[in-house]
Amino acid sequence: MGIATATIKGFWNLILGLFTTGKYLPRKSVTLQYPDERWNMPERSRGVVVLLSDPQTGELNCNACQVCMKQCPVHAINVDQIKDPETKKRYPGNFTIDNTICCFCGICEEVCNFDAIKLTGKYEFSVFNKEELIYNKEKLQELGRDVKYTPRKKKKASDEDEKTEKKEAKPAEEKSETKTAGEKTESNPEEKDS
Amino acid sequence: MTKQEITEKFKTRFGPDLEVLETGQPETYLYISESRYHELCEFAKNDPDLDFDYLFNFGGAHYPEERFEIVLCLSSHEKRHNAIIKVKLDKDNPETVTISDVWEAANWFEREAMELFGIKFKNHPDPRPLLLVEDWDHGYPMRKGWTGPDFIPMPEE
Amino acid sequence: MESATYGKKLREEEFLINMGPQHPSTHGVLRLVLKMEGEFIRELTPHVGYLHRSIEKIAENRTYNQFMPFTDRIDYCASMPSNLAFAVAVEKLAEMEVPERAEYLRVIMVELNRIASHLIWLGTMSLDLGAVTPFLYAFREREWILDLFEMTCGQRLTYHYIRVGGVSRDIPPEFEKSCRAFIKSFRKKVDDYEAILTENPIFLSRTKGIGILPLDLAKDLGASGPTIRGSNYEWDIRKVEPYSVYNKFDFKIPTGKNGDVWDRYMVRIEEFRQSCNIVEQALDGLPESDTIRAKMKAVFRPPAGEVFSRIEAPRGEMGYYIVSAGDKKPYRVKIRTASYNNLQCLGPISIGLKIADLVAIFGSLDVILPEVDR
Amino acid sequence: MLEFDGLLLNIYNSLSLWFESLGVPLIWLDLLVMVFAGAVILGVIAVSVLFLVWWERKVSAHIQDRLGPMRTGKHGVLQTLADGIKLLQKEDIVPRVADKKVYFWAPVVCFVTAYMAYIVIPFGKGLIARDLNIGIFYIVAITSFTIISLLMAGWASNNKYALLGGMRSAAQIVSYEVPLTLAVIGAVMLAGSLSMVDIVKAQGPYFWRWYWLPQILGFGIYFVAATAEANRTPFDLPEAEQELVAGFNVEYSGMKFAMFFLAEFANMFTVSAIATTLFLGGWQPPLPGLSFIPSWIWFFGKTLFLVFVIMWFRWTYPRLRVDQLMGFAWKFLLPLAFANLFLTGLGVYFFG
Repeated sequence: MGIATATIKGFWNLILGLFTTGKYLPRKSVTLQYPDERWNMPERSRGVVVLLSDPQTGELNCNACQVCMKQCPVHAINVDQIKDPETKKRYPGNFTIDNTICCFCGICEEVCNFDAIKLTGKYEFSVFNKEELIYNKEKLQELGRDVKYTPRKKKKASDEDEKTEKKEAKPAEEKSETKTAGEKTESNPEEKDS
Repeated sequence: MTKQEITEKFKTRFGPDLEVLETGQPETYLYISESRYHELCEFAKNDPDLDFDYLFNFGGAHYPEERFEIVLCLSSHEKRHNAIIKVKLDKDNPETVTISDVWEAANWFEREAMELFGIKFKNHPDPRPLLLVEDWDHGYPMRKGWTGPDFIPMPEE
Repeated sequence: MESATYGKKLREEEFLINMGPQHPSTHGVLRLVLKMEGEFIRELTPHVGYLHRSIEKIAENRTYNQFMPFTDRIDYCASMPSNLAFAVAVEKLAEMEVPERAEYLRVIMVELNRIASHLIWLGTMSLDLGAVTPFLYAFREREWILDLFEMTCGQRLTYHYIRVGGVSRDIPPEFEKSCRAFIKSFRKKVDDYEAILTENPIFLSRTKGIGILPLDLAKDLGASGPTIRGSNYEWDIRKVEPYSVYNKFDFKIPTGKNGDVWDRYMVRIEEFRQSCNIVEQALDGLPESDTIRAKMKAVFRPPAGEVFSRIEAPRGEMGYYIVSAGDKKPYRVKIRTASYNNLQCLGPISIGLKIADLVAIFGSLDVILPEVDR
Repeated sequence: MLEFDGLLLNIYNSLSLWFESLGVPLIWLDLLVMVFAGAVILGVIAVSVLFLVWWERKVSAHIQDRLGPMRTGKHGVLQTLADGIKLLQKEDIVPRVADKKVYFWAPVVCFVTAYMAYIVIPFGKGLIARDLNIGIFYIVAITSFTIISLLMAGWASNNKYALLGGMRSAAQIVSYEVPLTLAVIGAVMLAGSLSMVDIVKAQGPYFWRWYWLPQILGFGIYFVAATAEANRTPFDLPEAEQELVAGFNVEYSGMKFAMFFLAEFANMFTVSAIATTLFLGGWQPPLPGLSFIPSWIWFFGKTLFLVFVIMWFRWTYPRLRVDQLMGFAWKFLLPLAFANLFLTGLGVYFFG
């Protein structure tokens, strides 16, 4: 009798499998038709790195402290520091990010004290020539032109100069408060189940 | 067994060849002389109180001025205690015996240490390279001070 | 072509077959040299190292914080546990207190990542056995988990979320609702997977009694995680040496009976449910607090010394042995990964079986190659 | 209105009258008709395969909560055509160590056998290329040729994976041929004829009189064995993707690969069409009142339903192992098929 019950049980389970897959047959698809439809990137997305500019003046926030360059785990960032002899202000002479080796870890954004660098939700940056992936200052500024950000507290101007290494500390806490990853996030995932 | 008990157990058996390392860690740290290394491994595995049947981790380390080291992280499935056994090896010609006859798991670990550190394991059943490319000829990459193609050491400040 | 002479005995020979590095079912770049006699495997030699990136050497040339993104790449299907393993080791070394909220967040993320990792395993294993649909179903559910991760830390694969001393960011406000909804729907999905596979006679015949891993061998080879639990041994670091806040949660350690492919399958299926329980408990008990990362000096220098620590990653135990010279970068990092030892089980248990069984066994061991090669 | 039955016969009759009046021997007309039928069948195969490939992709996609091809044409209906054109353009690679002649002929043999089987399939009332009086016997004979082509492909590629795939397919198809034939015999005994048309006619237009009911066992055996014959999951061992990469056709590229692909889908259609003919009443409507719908629509509807079930199998089940596959054929299906044959014989003797 064992064989008969086993056969019937096996047969039943085969049918059950068919029903399970058949159940999904009439359901709505969960995929997106990519180039036509796109998903909203969450606020915190870590994509292409850009340089932020002051919305009023249009100048780069970066003062070439080189913290990001030193902290970058893959040495993808290269910054030249230029000091204006008159105003004593520092600014980046050349700022390149090598996107071929950038690992989008977000450390540069975290260590930056001046809201100068940010990882954005951009993810399409394929090119035909590898060299085009090395972004220079102009390109980074251009990309960061319309990126919205919440400026953090201004530091005392005197602080800024020596603050090369001391950053690191104020990493996450401040940011999570300022950036309320609100509306822009994923379309409600619950809908997918229906 | 507690840390003290494990240390005592090893000490009574190996006495002078053993050097206990005082660390703040909850695990036992021991140095054993190279000559009694294999014996200690067998003892650690077969002694019913110690019962280290699980070679959890095994690796080399290089201290260029002093020595090579191999480090065994042992664990016991039944007794649920751990110990770290370390062996000092000669700095110029690191050589020891294999323990893959004690724990089968040591086989690949030793192969790895062999090609990355250049530590020789006598009587190893299968001394082929494991991770590096077949025609690797740039020395032993995990040794301190090693340089090779495309290797960028961290900039010192 | 010369025709065979009549009456001449046909030549029989064992032949070598090179499975991988490019083969659909080697899950990456494993190369197996098989000595075959017809369909039977007589000898099996794994060749690894195609993904060797010398992460241990990289670690010696990076600060502790800089090395964190590299841990993502050790096991890229389960980056959160890889992060956690390193963070736990460094915290043990530096005797650091982690804020409780961060610990809870870590548990939530790691358990969600365990589900995601097991989903990849489920998909690829059923794909290896010829069932394509569970693969797509598994990735459908995994997508939701990745959405959760993305809204928290901004990445879908290499999270770099768990840091030394805590986590990088707090969860966004909508996380909890979405996460609970996911857990609720996922429990039903697990039943679906079971309906397709568990009792299916074809699946049973392919997995029951195949690739039996004896407990002695598993212990000797250092197998861990679901591989050793499938061989009927209750061994889970979350229970044995509770790290983080795992001692506060109530969960079971599923074990198999015989150690065959089916047992390892059932262990992981059951772990889906247990992980769901843990995530729900962690969400319930999530303490309200603003600190999610311990205060650290600007340049983090742990005291000189050495440390040994391990956690339960989805594939088994992931452990670190770190030697610190009191410098800002580690002196030596030895990474112990679960797949490294689990892969060694493949040879002994698949000799004498067929090539189709090898594929099933390899799928059930859930080996991921970047973890082996590091 | 949409029936071709009388129409084709009328055309043939008037043509034969015209040929007679011209004094041309009728053999030429028959030859002409044959060529015409051959061309039409080629068209049917091409269209049905194009459709089936698209349909398979759609079925799999929707089972898996996807959409499948969506770009070429509405819902991607032209996707297969685009793929076919792409395959046509592809470089035809022949491995240096391959046995060139055999390598070349294997896909041809494979496709020709699949093609030849279509000749005796009654697509509708009067829509049959050649109503052989040994129709079903002919099909059983012809489909066996597939083994040779797969074996040829596996051997000639000079690739170990391909060889394993070829050997597996030979073993598999030979084994499943036996229960398949025995299951077919059950229906043949009930109908008392080997002609496909006669078998259909013997079943009559009432769906409970079709042979699936008295031959429920035979139908099941036939369907399982046919799935194996068509190399479909759970019996797709010869091309087991995850074990043998692609099995016998691993070295094939371009149009040769397309021919194997074409043949696979053509075979799937053939086995479903035979199942429809033998067990589901062929072109006949389930009730006489429904005969206002043209017969070929009934035929294609039933066949496509069976094809859908085969596809459904594929996207649900894992694959069997090679020894289990053989064991299943010889230890389970074969005794069952004999039992079925015996019961049918008893039934025919007592009630027939």
